[in-house]
Formats: sequence, C-alpha cells, structure tokens
Amino acid sequence: MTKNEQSITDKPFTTEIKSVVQETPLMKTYYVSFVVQGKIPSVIPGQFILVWIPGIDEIPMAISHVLDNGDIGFTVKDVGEATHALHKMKIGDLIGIRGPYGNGYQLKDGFSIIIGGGIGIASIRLLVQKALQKNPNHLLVIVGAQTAKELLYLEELQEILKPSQMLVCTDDGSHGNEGFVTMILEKNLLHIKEKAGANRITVYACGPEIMLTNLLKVCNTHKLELEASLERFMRCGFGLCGLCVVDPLGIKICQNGPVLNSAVLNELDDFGKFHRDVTGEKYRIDSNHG
Amino acid sequence: MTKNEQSITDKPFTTEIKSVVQETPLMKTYYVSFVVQGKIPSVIPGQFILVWIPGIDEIPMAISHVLDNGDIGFTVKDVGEATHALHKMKIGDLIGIRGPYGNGYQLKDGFSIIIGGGIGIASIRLLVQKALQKNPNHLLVIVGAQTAKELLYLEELQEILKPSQMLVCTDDGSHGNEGFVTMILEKNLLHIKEKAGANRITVYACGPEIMLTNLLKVCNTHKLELEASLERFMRCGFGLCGLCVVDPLGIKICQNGPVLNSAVLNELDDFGKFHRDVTGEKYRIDSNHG
Amino acid sequence: MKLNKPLNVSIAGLEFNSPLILASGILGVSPPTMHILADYGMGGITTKSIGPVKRKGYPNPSIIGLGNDTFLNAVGLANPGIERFSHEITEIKKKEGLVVIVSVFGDNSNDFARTASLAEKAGADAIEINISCPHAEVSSIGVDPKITFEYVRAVKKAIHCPLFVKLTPNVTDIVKIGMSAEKAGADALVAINTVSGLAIDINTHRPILAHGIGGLSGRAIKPIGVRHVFNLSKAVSIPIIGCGGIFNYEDVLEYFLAGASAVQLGSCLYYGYDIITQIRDNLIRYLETRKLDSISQLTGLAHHYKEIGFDD
Amino acid sequence: MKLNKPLNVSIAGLEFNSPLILASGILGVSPPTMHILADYGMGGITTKSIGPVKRKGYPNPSIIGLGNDTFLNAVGLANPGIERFSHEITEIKKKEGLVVIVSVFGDNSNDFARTASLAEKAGADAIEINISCPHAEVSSIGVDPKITFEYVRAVKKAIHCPLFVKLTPNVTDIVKIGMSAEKAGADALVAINTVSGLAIDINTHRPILAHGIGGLSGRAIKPIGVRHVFNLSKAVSIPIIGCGGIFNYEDVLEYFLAGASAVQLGSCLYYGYDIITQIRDNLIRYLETRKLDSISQLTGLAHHYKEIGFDD
Ligand SMILES: Cc1cc2nc3c(=O)[nH]c(=O)nc-3n(C[C@H](O)[C@H](O)[C@H](O)COP(=O)(O)OP(=O)(O)OC[C@H]3O[C@@H](n4cnc5c(N)ncnc54)[C@H](O)[C@@H]3O)c2cc1C
Ligand SMILES: Cc1cc2nc3c(=O)[nH]c(=O)nc-3n(C[C@H](O)[C@H](O)[C@H](O)COP(=O)(O)OP(=O)(O)OC[C@H]3O[C@@H](n4cnc5c(N)ncnc54)[C@H](O)[C@@H]3O)c2cc1C
Ligand SMILES: Cc1cc2nc3c(=O)[nH]c(=O)nc-3n(C[C@H](O)[C@H](O)[C@H](O)COP(=O)(O)O)c2cc1C
Ligand SMILES: Cc1cc2nc3c(=O)[nH]c(=O)nc-3n(C[C@H](O)[C@H](O)[C@H](O)COP(=O)(O)O)c2cc1C
Ligand code: FES
Ligand code: FES
Repeated sequence: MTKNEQSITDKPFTTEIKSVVQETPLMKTYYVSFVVQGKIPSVIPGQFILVWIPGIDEIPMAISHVLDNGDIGFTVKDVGEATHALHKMKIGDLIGIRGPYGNGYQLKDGFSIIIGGGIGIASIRLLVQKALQKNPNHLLVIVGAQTAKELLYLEELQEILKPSQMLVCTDDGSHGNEGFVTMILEKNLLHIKEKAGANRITVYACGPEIMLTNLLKVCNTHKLELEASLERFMRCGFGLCGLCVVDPLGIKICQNGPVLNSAVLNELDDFGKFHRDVTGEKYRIDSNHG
Repeated sequence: MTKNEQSITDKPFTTEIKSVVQETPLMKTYYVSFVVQGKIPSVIPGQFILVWIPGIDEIPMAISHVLDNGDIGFTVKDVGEATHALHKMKIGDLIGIRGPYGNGYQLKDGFSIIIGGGIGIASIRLLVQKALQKNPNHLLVIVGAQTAKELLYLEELQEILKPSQMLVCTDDGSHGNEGFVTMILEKNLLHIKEKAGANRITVYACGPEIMLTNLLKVCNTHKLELEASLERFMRCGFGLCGLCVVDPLGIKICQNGPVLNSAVLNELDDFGKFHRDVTGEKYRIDSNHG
Repeated sequence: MKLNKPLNVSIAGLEFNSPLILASGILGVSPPTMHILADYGMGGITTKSIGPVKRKGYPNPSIIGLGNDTFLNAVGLANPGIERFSHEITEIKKKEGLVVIVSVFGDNSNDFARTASLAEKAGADAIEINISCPHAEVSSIGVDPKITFEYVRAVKKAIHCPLFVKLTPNVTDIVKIGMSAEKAGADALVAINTVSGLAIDINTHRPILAHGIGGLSGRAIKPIGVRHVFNLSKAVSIPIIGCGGIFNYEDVLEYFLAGASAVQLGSCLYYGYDIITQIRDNLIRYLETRKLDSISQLTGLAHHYKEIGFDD
Repeated sequence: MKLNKPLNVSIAGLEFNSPLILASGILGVSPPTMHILADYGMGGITTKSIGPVKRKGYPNPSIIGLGNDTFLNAVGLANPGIERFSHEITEIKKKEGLVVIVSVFGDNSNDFARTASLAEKAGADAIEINISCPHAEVSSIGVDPKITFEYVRAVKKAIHCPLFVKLTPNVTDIVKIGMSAEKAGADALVAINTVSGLAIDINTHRPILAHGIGGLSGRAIKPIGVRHVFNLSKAVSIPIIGCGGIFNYEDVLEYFLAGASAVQLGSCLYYGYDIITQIRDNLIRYLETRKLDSISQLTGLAHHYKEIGFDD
C-alpha cells in the first residue's frame, strides 16, 4: 500500500493500557484507546500496529479487536523478552502505538475459509467478524493450536459461529480434531466444495510459517486462492529499512504485506525458508541462527 | 486572518509574465498564471500578493484581475527601483509570486461607496465587480488621480458602470471634477443618502494615506462605515517580522489587513502619521526619513 | 494570575509569569504589540536584535515559507540601532509583569558591550546576545568557544542585569560553546537560533532569498533544538531556554523534558496571537491532570531513562 | 534506454544511466530488491553500511516518522558484517547497468580499509565510506578534517575502484572536511548524512528511540543538504552527490543547481518504488521543455546569481 501523504501515526503515541484479558495461559489481550490527533484511524482486518514497550522494545502486533468507542485490542503471546515484559504490564501502564500498518486481508466474494493457528488466530479475528456480516452462509473457520488450553477466543468463536461454520483441532487432540489445520482442511474439502457450489473459494490464514507453507501446497493442489499473513522482523514498519523484505519480489511485509496471496507466495523463494535477522542477514528458518 | 495550516503558497513560485498592458503612462498591468501545486487559490477583492523580481526585490501588489482560466493580474505604478525594474520586464520573463495574503474587503449589505485614488484603484477593481453583481442599484464608485492621464481603468469602468454609478475627479481638473475624492464624496453625500434610504452606507477605499485619513474624518462626521486598505513596508507577508504592524493595536497589515475598518482606524495612532522603515524604525510619514 | 502559578518560572533571578517568551526577530519592534503578546500569555519578550548603529539588513525576499510550518529567512539583522531604539525599550518596559529581554549584537566585543549597556539603561531586564545568526557576520563568534568566551565576558562586564547567550546549532559541538559561555559569566543559554539552509528556484536557477543562504526556523528544526538542549543540559548548570519549532504545548514539554527551564516562541506566531494562549492553557491542563505544582519539575526528566542495547 | 540519455551522468569514471542512486541504509540488503529499484529508475544503489563484523545495532524503536515526510532513526549500523554480506554484493552486481556502491565503516582505519577491500573483491563498483552517522561512533571521524584525511587515505590505498566519502551535516564547517577528503584522495563526496535530532515522549518522559538521539532524514533536512552542497561545490573540484529530503524532481534540481552531479534517495522510498519512476520521468520532461541535452548542464548554476544588497 503506497500512501500519498505521511501519516502522523508513524510517531508512536503513548497511551494507558485500559484493560487486560487473560485469554489462554500464554496469551493476553490488551486494550488501548486509538485516537490519533483527534481521529480514529480505520482498521482493515489483518493490519497491525507497532507496540512500543518503553525501555524494552517495539514489536509488531496484529489488531485483533476494534471497539465502537475507538479502542483497539491486540493479543500477545509470551514468547520472549518484549512479549514477556508486556505480559507483566498492568492497567494504567503506558505503551506506545503506531500504525495501523500493512494491507490487511482482501475479503472476496464467494466462499471463505478462514484459518488461524496458535497466536495467528489474533490476526483473523476481525476478518471472521467481517465475513460473518458479509456472507455467513459461505464461511468456514478453522482454528488450531498445540493444546486445548492455547485455543484463542474459543468461547467467543463458538458463540458467534454456528457449529457448521467452525472446525477446531489441536496437535495433541486435547480439543476438537487431532492434527494440523491443513489436515482438517483437506479432510473437509469435498464437503466444502459441495457447499460452495459454483462460488470461488478463498482461504485466509495466519499461523506459524510451516503451517502456511503446507497450506499453500494444499491450496495449490486443490486450486484454492490463498491469502496468508506472514511475519518478518521489523524496524520501521513503513518500507524504509528493508529488513522485512521477502525475496525475490522486493515485497516489504510491512507495506505490501503482511498478507500475501497465492500468486505472490508461489513466487517467493524465501517463503517458509528464509528470514532476515536484526542485522539484515538472511538465514534459513530451520537453521540454528541466533 | 489566522490560518490553520501553513500554505505552500508562502514559497514564491516563479512563472512567466503572460501579458503586459500599459494602462497609463506610469502604470502597467501584468498577467501571470496563478496555479499553485495544481490548485487555483481563491482570491478576495483587496487581497495582495508578494511579487519577486529576481535579483531586485520582492514587493506587495494588490490583485487587480482574476481571469476565468486562473490567471491573475496586478497593476504596477513605476515609483522606485523594483517597480521600475518590473516596468522593464517583458512577456516570458520570470517573476515569483506568493500569496494571496491579507483579509480583503468585506462587502456588506446596503449601499456601497467604493473609492480609489491613483494606483489605489487597482485594489478596488475586483470589489467593484463584486459589488456590481451583488447590488448594482446601491453602488457608487469614485475614482480620482492627479491628472486625467493617470486615471486607471477609466474606459473599463465607464463601460461596466452606469454614469449614475460613477464619479471621476482629478487634482488638476483635467478630467471629471476638479478636486480630491473626499471633496466629491462630501458634495454628493446628501444625494447618496437619499438613494440609500434606510440602508446602511459603507465606504471602501484605497489610495494615498493622506486621502484615507481625510476620508476617515468625512466618514466619522457623517457616520459612514469605512473600510480602507493601508500600505506598510513588508518583509514576510505572514505575520512574523512585525514591520507592517500599526500601533497601538498590534495589527499586522499583512495578516489582519491590509483592509481595516473605521472602528480600528479610529484607534490607530499610526494612521496617517507613522510608518516603519526596512530597519523597523518608526518615522513620521511627513518627515524627511530616508 | 492565580491560574498562571504552575507556569511561573524563575531564570537568573528574573520571575516570569509564563515560561513562554517571544523569540528575537519576531514582531519585536512595536511596544504596544509586545504588551498585547503579554496579554495573550507571554511571560517575556525578546526584542529584534539591536546593533550599535542603524542597519538595513538584506533586501527582499528576506523571509519565505517552505511549507509544513517551516520558514527560511535572511533578514540580516536589520534594525534601527540602539540609539533610536532605546525609547522603544522604555515603552515596552511599561507593561507590568512582562520581562523585557533586549537582543544585541555588534561588529566587535566593544560594540556588543556598549549596545548592551545602553539597552540596560533604557530598561532591559536582561540582555540576550546574538552570536548565532547563521546568515550574518556574528555567526563567526558563536562557532568558536574562545571568541564566545571573549564576547560574553566583555558584555557581562558592561551590564548588571542577567546575560543570556543565544547559541547557534550550526556547530560540531554546541556543548563546548555553551560551557565556554557559562564560564565567561552567562546567566542562561538560549538554544537554538536558526539552522543554516538554502532554497533554490528551479526556473531562475537562483537562491530565492536575496541573500542566498538563510536560517531555517519552524517545525523542521524542533528535533534539532531538542537535541541541543538535551546535550547542553548534561554539561552546564545555568538554565537553558529552549527555542526552535514550538507550535504546541507538547513541543514545549519536549524542550522542558530535554532540560529547558523556559522556551521561546518564534515561527508559530504565523498563526496569530491566539496560539500563545492555546499553548499556555494546554500546559496548565497537562500539569493539572498530572497533579504537578510547577512546570519546572519537568526540566531535564528525559535524562533519567535507562539506556538499553543488545548484548552483542 | 534512449529516453534516459539526458539523465546519464558520469562520476569518477563510473557511468550511471540515471542520476538517482539509492541512499545507504534504505532497503539496502536484498539483492533482488536492488534489481527492482534499478528497473524503477535508479542508476545506482548504495548498500546498507557494512562493517568488518556482524553488528546488531540498536533495539527498537529504531526508526520512526515525525510527520511531514520527516523521519528519525538510530539503527546503529546494524549489519551482517562484510564476510557474510559479500555474496549479497556479488548477487546485487549481477544486474547489468546498475552501479553498485558499498557503504563501509569500521572501528579504526584498518577496519575501514579491510572492509572496503573485501567489498571491492565481492564486486563493488565504488566504495562509500560512512564517517558521518550521527548516532554511532563513526561520527567522531567525519567532524575532524585530520581524522577524515587519515581514514580516506587508508581506504584509498586499499582499493582500486572510486571512493566516495559521505559527510555529516553536524559540523561547523563541512567545507573543511570535504576539502580534506578531496586532498586525501576521495573521488566524490556525498552530502548529507542525517541531521542529529531528538524526539521525547511527553507521557513517559523518555526519548522515543531506544538509543535516545537519532538522525533526522526526509523533507525537513532538504534545505540543510542543499546549503551544504552549495558551499562544498564552491570549494572542491571532485563531484558531489546530493542527498537529503528529496521527494520530487524539483528537489533533485535544487541539488543539481547547488552543485550536485547526482543524488541519493532515501526517505522518499516511504512512498514505494513508483516514486523513483515519477522523479525520473519528471526530470526528463523538465530537460525536454528547456531543450537541455543533459542534466549535468545544471550542476552548480545557482552559483552565478548576482549578489544584491542595500547601499547602507
Ligand atoms: C505483522 C505481524 C503481526 C504479528 N502479530 C502478533 C500478534 O497479534 N500477537 C503476537 O503475540 N505476536 C504477533 N507477532 C509476532 C510478535 O511480533 C513477536 O512474537 C514478538 O516480536 C516477539 O518479541 P519478543 O521480544 O517477545 O521475543 P524475542 O525474544 O525477540 O524472540 C522470540 C521469538 O519471536 C520472534 N520475533 C522477535 N521479534 C520479532 C519481530 N519483530 N517480528 C517477528 N518475529 C519476531 C523471533 O523469531 C523469536 O523466535 C506479529 C508479527 C508480525 C510481523
Ligand atoms: C498591501 C499593498 C498593496 C499594494 N498594491 C500595489 C499595487 O497594486 N500597485 C502598485 O503599484 N503598488 C502597490 N503597492 C505599493 C508597492 O508595493 C510599492 O509601490 C513598491 O513596493 C515600491 O517599490 P520600489 O522599489 O519601486 O520603490 P522604492 O524605491 O522602494 O520606493 C518608492 C516608494 O514606495 C514606497 N515603498 C517601497 N517599498 C514598499 C513596500 N514594501 N510597501 C509599501 N510601500 C513601499 C516607499 O515609501 C517609497 O516612497 C502596494 C503596497 C501594499 C503594502
Ligand atoms: C524572521 C525571523 C527573524 C529572526 N531574527 C532574529 C534576530 O534578529 N536575532 C536572533 O537572535 N534570532 C532571530 N531569529 C531566530 C529566532 O529568534 C529563533 O531562534 C528561530 O526562529 C527558531 O525558533 P522558531 O522555530 O520558533 O521560529 C529570527 C527568526 C525569524 C524567523
Ligand atoms: C533508516 C535509515 C537508515 C540509514 N542508514 C544509513 C547507513 O547505514 N549508512 C549511511 O551512510 N547512511 C544511512 N542513512 C542515511 C541516508 O543514507 C541518507 O543520508 C539520509 O537518510 C538523508 O537522505 P533522505 O532524506 O533522502 O532519507 C540512513 C537513513 C535512514 C532513514
Ligand atoms: S519493517 Fe522496515 S521495510 Fe518493512
Ligand atoms: S510583513 Fe512581516 S509581519 Fe507583516
């Protein structure tokens, strides 16, 4: 997404944490007011913000909630230094926000399969809401996690979705089907195609990169369009530092992503294979790079 | 006039002189295109621009013409170095423009008496047009100059105005009535008041400061509202340098003027008495300050 | 004036009823205008820089806008000279509660001293010396610690009121200059003057300002000013008056947090007098919300952050 | 490529098919991206500054926007180190017609020289040395004419390709530094690197960047860059590459008129790759309208204006 004028929202503004919700043992949702210079920026599902934890770090977070009063929420998984520091913060503590950044998902006509794995469910939450409003009859949501405990927003999703609209799986089978989301998808594809009829089927997904690469294979095989949200290390968030670039298309995950479609993903040598670290060095995801 | 956002028009943009019209032996009108960053700024009668003559000076000029294609014109009297240099410039030569600046005349309901003296007629030309459109029956234009030759826009004014709408005078009687505009005004006041009936009468004027001070006296005596356009030395044009300030009200002629009304003029110790020179020093207009 | 209490600041023994001070060269010639500025919320005013004799400065264009609240000027220290300006100082001084700072300059240190002394006699509460205008000869003083020392010392000897020294950002190390001024007897530092800059017209191929190079002011220079105040305040113990690109109360707070004890406003006057009152009222609101008694409590707070870094 | 003819420039014997060069530190790590930039209209690219060893730089926030197309960064020379980066240089070099400039730095002059030499071996067409990053240790080199001389000389000895020296604006006299670099053998100067600046958060009272002070880039610094190029071009005879705040073709022209022979683009990439093509096409249109054969004819034209002044 190329802008015409620089937004003042590129400067982090600090604001108090208004509330914190413990979603799973490792995940918490934080709510803050999102009024920048008197205006509420509009948010597209799949867009993210950069969250500044003063004295610690600034990290990308998908916007998972947009409230009517202009507050937004994001859900954080405690995986390292910055997310751990966030997990220790309380209501009233100050954090900095800038954004929203990125393109977001482009919800298309036809049948939508929305897939979230682990903390990736945070990225698809707003999309599920939007899809429900747009075409509730042509929607299937698949969520997965390692264990039942780490299934994000499970109750809420079960409330807003009909049983027929939702499939759940866990790696260990502690809730829903046992197995990965890709397996569940393939298992149900025939049934979905029947339901979709002549309608185009699009898959929207966020989760670990290994899940996304497997998903791309499935989608390619079955000729489904995929829109997947990727993660890369970021500094600027607006297309200058180049750390988030995925080769060989010169695509900046912060600006042209984080959501990429099949056509692009199929061209990406880096997808599922390479990241760049904080120094800009490229490394294999499966290597022991530190 | 206080703005909310700085206009890019504060940076002079150079543009070619598109045409030149010799109006009187000492006065020429210059036409230039006035498209700033793709937009045509809107002009209020009485507003001015700063005209940069590269290598020479930058001087304030009333906008006297606004054409449909966005071109504007201004009429220059050859009085000194910069105006003389301008008079030597030809079609195709580059000059810089910034603006429009200032408040302009506030055309009110009721009967309008519009008075121009000498080059001051340039400042009221657009106002005459506007007044003609608004209320042609309640309009009187009085123009004066030292001699017949220096009567600006005479033919044009005679074309657009009915004889009953216009009075002309010269100091030497070489055209129209002999005498100053103030004298003509007083002579005709009874008649004007009859015509105006219950309507409020406002006088709009531009000309030498001595004409304006006399005019204020006449207006005060006869309880007419006056809007007069003043001249002061200028550097910035937008309220920073303070050279154009008239005491004791802290009024910046470039920003809060050049048009001031009776209420303000009556409070001004400086009016008709003091100017500031290029150094910021105050001097009596009638002194030999150089 | 009770409302103003939290905004009272004291600098070099002078009491300001507002930390907002008019910057030199902005509107600073008309006494009634100075009084009006006080009514709108200025605690002090700095006059245009005044020299020993009348000086015409540079021709127009001498002040232009560049968009985005940024300006470029080369007025060239145009001024009526101290002789003729003295009665204006006396007039300005008539406003009760308004601190009057007269900015002075000259061709040599004697000129500076004599002009400062005359300004004090005319009623100045403090003298600010301009050794920092980037487009005039005085710029060669403020870039050298030794020459700065000499000039500050000379003026300090000639006057009894507080002496403010206005620094240029166009130097490798502003801290050295500031420390030198402090050692020579400066009672406060003002940072920053304009940043040297140039705008060229692409059609005539000429610099737009008649003088060529000019001084940048306004929004573009705020981060530069804040940086200089931050660095200075680590090194000197005299108060610092922040200046450069202040357009709202947040900008004022940034300067205070960086180490300023008061601020000067210049280019923001583009928006008229009301902006002063706006800034003042918003500052009061900020302090009230945070239950702070005085804006002075904020001075230098940004120095106490914890440095972070990767363990390389 | 006929269309590009008027935009061809030659610097230190290197032929650029466009005067637009990517500035160091912007997107400069991915070889395919560098090739894409060439397709959009860049005649050359400068890599991220590369040091002798891997370096993590400063934590986030390390790059923020300040509004009005102005940015503040303190990345702190994060880079993979020349060893691991060499194969990326070789990759970048594969694009025909693209001039590849590798920016290098180090802890001492030997480091600089060794890194430069390795970069040349990997395929660099030219070496740019970064002695000017305002928020890292290298800044102490570029503020001193003697140290600059020493480092430039050391690198010059170690390489065979042209050497560009990137200057900092954060100095009292950039001309002295530039002349020193020229004397030591620099083949071209790049001006300017970022301007030192600081942004403070008014709620947490902390500098926003993790490092504290950072470097300003983007629109705010354009008049500063143009001024430095103007002054440098009066004093040196090697070509100058203008840099700082270029967002449109007018900005490019200003730098050329001030004395530049090419320009570097950095912050404007905020608007995506298309801005390069836009600038290039508008430059061609400008030259065509004025019947100019080559953009090089504009270099330095702003120096020939007539000085004016009052007869005081
Ligand atoms: C567009 C986008 C949206 C994201 N949305 C969410 C979200 O909604 N919820 C959530 O919990 N996480 C989200 N993330 C991931 C989140 O940014 C990282 O988990 C976080 O940065 C880790 O920081 P840390 O200091 O806690 O971990 P570290 O100690 O830095 O490392 C822990 C792990 O996190 C990864 N990581 C570190 N920094 C980044 C970074 N800047 N970008 C990507 N990965 C990183 C590392 O590979 C490492 O394995 C998102 C990432 C991106 C790029
Ligand atoms: C708001 C405004 C609108 C104006 N509109 C017009 C107009 O439409 N047509 C026109 O011919 N003139 C107009 N003027 C006056 C015009 O600006 C001056 O005549 C011009 O600046 C003289 O420049 P010079 O170098 O030719 O004369 P100089 O050699 O400078 O001096 C000649 C005389 O002009 C006066 N003068 C010089 N500079 C200025 C200045 N910046 N402002 C005011 N007076 C000055 C001096 O008092 C002197 O007596 C206007 C002035 C103002 C303030
Ligand atoms: C038109 C103009 C004239 C100035 N004249 C002077 C001056 O005479 N003496 C001085 O010390 N500073 C002068 N300055 C600099 C200001 O006092 C101030 O330091 C600078 O503008 C930065 O503040 P700002 O960004 O708020 O304008 C002038 C600035 C402007 C814009
Ligand atoms: C995010 C970022 C990183 C930068 N990194 C470097 C660097 O590693 N080496 C260098 O010499 N300059 C670096 N710079 C400075 C740019 O090369 C350029 O000199 C500066 O940004 C001014 O140009 P601009 O206004 O077009 O961005 C960096 C600038 C930015 C914004
Ligand atoms: S995060 Fe810097 S380019 Fe994407
Ligand atoms: S011309 Fe500068 S304040 Fe009016």
